[in-house]
Amino acid sequence: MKSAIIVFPGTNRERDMAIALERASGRKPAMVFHLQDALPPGTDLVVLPGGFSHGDYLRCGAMAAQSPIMRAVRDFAERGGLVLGVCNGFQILTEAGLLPGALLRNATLRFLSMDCHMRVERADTPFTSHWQKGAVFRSPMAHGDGNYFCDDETLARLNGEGLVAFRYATPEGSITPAANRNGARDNIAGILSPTLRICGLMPHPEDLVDPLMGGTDGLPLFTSLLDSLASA
Amino acid sequence: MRARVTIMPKTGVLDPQGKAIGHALGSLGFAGVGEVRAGKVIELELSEADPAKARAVAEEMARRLLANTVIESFKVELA
Amino acid sequence: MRARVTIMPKTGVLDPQGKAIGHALGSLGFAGVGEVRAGKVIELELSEADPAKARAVAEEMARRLLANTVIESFKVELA
Amino acid sequence: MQLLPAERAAQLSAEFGLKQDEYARVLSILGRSPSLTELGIFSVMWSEHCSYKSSRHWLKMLPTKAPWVIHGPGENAGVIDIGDGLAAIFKMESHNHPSFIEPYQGAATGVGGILRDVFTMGARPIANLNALRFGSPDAPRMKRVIDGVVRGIGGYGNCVGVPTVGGEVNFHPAYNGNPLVNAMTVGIAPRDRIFLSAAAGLGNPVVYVGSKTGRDGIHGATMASTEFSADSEEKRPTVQIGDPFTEKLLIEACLELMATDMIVAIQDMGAAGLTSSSVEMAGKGGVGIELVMDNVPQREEGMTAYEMMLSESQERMLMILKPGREAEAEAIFQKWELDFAVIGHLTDTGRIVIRHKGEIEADIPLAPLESEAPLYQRPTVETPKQPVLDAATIADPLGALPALEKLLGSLDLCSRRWIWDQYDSTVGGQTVKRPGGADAAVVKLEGLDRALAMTTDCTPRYCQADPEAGGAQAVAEAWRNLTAVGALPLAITDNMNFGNPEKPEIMGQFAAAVRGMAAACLALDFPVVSGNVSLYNETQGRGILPTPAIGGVGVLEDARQAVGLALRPELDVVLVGET
Ligand SMILES: Nc1ncnc2c1ncn2[C@@H]1O[C@H](COP(=O)(O)OP(=O)(O)O)[C@@H](O)[C@H]1O
Repeated sequence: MKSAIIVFPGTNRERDMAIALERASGRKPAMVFHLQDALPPGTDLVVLPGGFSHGDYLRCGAMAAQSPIMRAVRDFAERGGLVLGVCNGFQILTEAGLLPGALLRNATLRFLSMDCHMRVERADTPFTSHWQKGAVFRSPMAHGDGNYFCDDETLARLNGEGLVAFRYATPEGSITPAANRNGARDNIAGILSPTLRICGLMPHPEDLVDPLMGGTDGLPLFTSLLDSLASA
Repeated sequence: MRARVTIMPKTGVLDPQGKAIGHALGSLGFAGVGEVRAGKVIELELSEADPAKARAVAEEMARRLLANTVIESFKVELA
Repeated sequence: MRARVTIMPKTGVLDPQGKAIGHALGSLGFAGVGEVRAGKVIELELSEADPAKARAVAEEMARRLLANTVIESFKVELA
Repeated sequence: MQLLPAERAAQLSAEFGLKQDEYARVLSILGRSPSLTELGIFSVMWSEHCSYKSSRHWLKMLPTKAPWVIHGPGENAGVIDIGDGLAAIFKMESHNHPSFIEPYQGAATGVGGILRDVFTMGARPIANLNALRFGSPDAPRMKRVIDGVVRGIGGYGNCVGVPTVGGEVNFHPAYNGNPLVNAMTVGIAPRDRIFLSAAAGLGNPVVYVGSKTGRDGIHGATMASTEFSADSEEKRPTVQIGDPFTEKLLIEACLELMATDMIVAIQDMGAAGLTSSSVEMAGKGGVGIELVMDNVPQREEGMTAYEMMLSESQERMLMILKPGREAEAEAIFQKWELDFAVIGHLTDTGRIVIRHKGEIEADIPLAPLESEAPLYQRPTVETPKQPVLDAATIADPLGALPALEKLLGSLDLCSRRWIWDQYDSTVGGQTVKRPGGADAAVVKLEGLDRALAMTTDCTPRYCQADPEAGGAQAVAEAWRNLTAVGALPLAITDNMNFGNPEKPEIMGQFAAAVRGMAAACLALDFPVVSGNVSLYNETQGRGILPTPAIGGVGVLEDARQAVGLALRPELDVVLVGET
C-alpha cells in the first residue's frame, strides 16, 4: 500500500490517519501539501483526512475542493484509484463532485463529539471487506456539519444501487432516529461512488485502531484497503 | 462596483438553523412568525466598473465557489 | 409580510470568513477582488400586515436574538 | 514627538487607569510630559494584568523549583522534564472579562491566547483543558453566557485540532455578573529545543508574523484590571474576534521555523499586543528596540501608532531572527499564507523607540519601565475562621436516598456530558482517557509508551469558607486526580481569580490561598511552574468566590497503566482512608 494523505491548510487529523494507515500496513503514508499538483509516483490510495480546511469558512470543504492537488486526485480517481475521505475529507469529496450530496449543519446545531455506532451495509468493497455485511462497529465522531443530504432521486439511487457504505445504528444494529445524532438522511454515515473506488464517511475510524485508545473497531477499514491493494 | 451575493437553502433542503431561529423567536414571545429561512450574504468589492460585467463575474464566483447548487440557490445584486 | 434581516460584521471587526473567501477567490483566478465581507441573512414570514409595524417587530427580533450587536450590525428590509 | 499638554496628559492617565502617584512616576522617568503612545505603553505595562502589582509580593511564596523543572514562572509558560528527552510546556490563563462581554469570542480568544503561550516556546500543543465558573443559570443573560462560552471553547479548539480533554465547571450566584473562563494548554517539545523570549544581538531584525493588526481590543489589558460597572456596555468595541484557522497555520509555520536555527527569541502578542511583547523581549534581553509602525501589517486604514501599539488583534507573534535569514523565514510564512514583516531592529540604547510616518511617537528607557513599575503590598484582612460543625448534632433533613438523588441532580455534580460532547477530545489520536473516563485526562505521546495526565481543580466553596485550606485543597485534589489515574504528579500551573485587591478582605483571601497552595505544593513536591492572576472580578461591588484554579500535570511511563473510572462487575470496591 502506497498511500498519500492530502494536507490542506487547516487539516488537523492527518497524523491520526497516518498512524492508522501505518498500523494496518506497516508503511508510512506520504504527506502531500495542497499546493502540489501531482501525487507521488506509484500512489495507490489517496486519503483526504479530517480537519477544518480553510477554517471551514463559507462551507466545509468548499475551498479545499478547488485546491491545485484536487485536479490530480480527480485524475487518479478517474483512473480507478482508491480514494477515502473522512469527515472534512468527505465534505471535500462532495464539494468536488466526486461523491453526490452535501453535508449540512448538524440538526442539533451543535458540534457533536462522541462515539457512534455504524452498520456496515455491504462487505464486498475495498473499504469494507474485513467486516461482515450487517456488522456494527463503534467509532468516534467529531463534526459540526455531518448531516448528509441529497435529493430524493439521488437517495433512491444510493439505496437502489447499494452505494450506502455505513449507516448510523444502535449498538445492536437497528437504524433508529436516536442513533442518527446529526440528522442525516436515512441515517447515512458514509457512501460509495458507483465504481466502489471512492468512499466518504463522517466518523473517525482512524481514531479507534489501538486498544490503548479504547479499541480497534476502526481497524478493519484500513486492513480491508490493504487487502484489496495487495490482491489487486 | 459592490456586489452582494445572497445564498439561501433551496426549498426542500432542510434548514435546521432557520427552524431553530423560528422556535427561539416563539419562546421569546414573538407571535405570528411563519417560516424562517437562514442564509448567507457575501459582499464583494469588485474593481470591475461595468455593471453587466460585474454581475457576470459575481455570478460566476457564486457558481464556482460561493454557493453549492446542490443545496443552495443564489442571487446577485449590485450596489 | 416578508422581512429580510441582513446581519454583517461591524466595520473594523475582524471577519475571518470574508478574509478566507477573498483569498480563495484570488486563488481561483478572479482578479480585482477588493474587500470581502461575509454575513447572514434571515428571511421571516410575519403575520403582521402593516409595514411600519412589521419593520418594528423585525428590528426588535434582530436586536434581541438575530444579531449580536456587540460585533454585528443589521438592516431590515420588507418584501 | 508630539507631547500631550500637561493637563490633558493627567486627565488621560486617569482614564487609562493610572493612579496619581503612578502617573507622577511616569513624569519622573521621562523627565517631561508623555506622548499619547507613551502614556498608552505605560498604562498597559503597569496595569494589574501585565505588572502583577498587587499579587507579585505574595506569589513569591510559591515553591517553583524541583530537579525536573526546566523553566518556572517568568517565561511564556512553565517547562518540565518528562523523560525520554522531552519537555512538557503548559500554562493556564483567564479570559473572564471578555467572556462576559461577548461569550463566544471571549472564550475562543482565551483558548487561542493560551495556545500561543505554549507553542511560542517550541511546543506542539497536545491538549487543552478549562476551568469554568458560571452564575446561576436563571440569572439574566447567564444561559447565553454558558452556551456561548462552551461553544467558543469548542469552536476554537476543535478547529485548531488540539483535543479538549478535561476541565471543570461550577455554578454559584457570585459569578452572575462575572463568569470565569480559565483555559489551559499542554504542549510537548524536545527538552533541548525550548524557545525563550529574551531578545539579543545588536541590529538583529524584529519580525512580525501572523494576522494583520486592527483596532481590536484596544485597552483590553487595562479593562481586565478594573472593576466591571454598568457602563462596561460602553466598552464593547474592544471585543476581539478569534480566527482559529489562522492560529492553526501559525502553529504549523512557527514549528516549521523552529526546526531551523533562525530564531533568536520569540513571544506571542497577548494582552497589550505589540507593547508587551516588544517591551518584555527587549527588557529581558537588556537591549534596546526600535520599531517602525509603517511596516506593521494593518487591516484598517489610518491607524495611529498608539492604536497599533495597543491593539489586541489575535493570532500574531513577534520574534528576533538571526541576521540575514529574513528571506528564508519569510518563505515559510508565505507557504502558510501568513503575513510576515520586518518591523524594526535591536539597538544598544536600552530604550524602546517607536517611529511612524517619519515622526518619533515614543522613546522610553526600558529599565525603569520595569524596575519602577508599581508594586503594592496591599493591606490584608484574614477571613474569619468558621465554627466547626458537629455532624452528630445536625438532624438528617432528607434521608440518605433522597439526599443522594438531590446531590446527583445538583448543578455542581450533575453530568457534564453536554459540555464535553461539544469538544473534540480525540483529534491527534493519542487520547487514552477522555472527559468522563477518569479522574484526570490521559494523553499519550505519539510514538512512545509515555503519557501525560492532566487535570484542573478548585472548589471555590471551600476557598470562601477558609481560603488557606481551600488553596491547599485545590492543589491536593489536583495531585489526587493525577495519582488516581496512575500518574506521577510533577507540577502545576494556577489561575488566581479573585475580587478587587484594593479591598483588604479580598487581599486577605488571596494571601491565604497562596499560603495554602504553597504549603500543599511543598508537602507534595509539586512546584508551580506558571500561572496567571485575574483580579477585579466583581460586579457592582460584589466579588466572586475566591477561585484559585489549579492545573496539574503528571507523567505515566507506560500509558497502558492508566486507570479509569469504570467499575467492572467482577471487581471489589475498597475504600481507602478515614471517612
Ligand atoms: N468544562 C469542561 N470541559 C471539558 N471537560 C469537562 C469540563 N467540565 C468537566 N469536564 C469533565 O467531566 C468529568 C467530570 O468532571 P468533574 O465532575 O469536575 O470531575 P471530578 O470531580 O472527578 O474532577 C471530568 O472528566 C472532566 O474532565
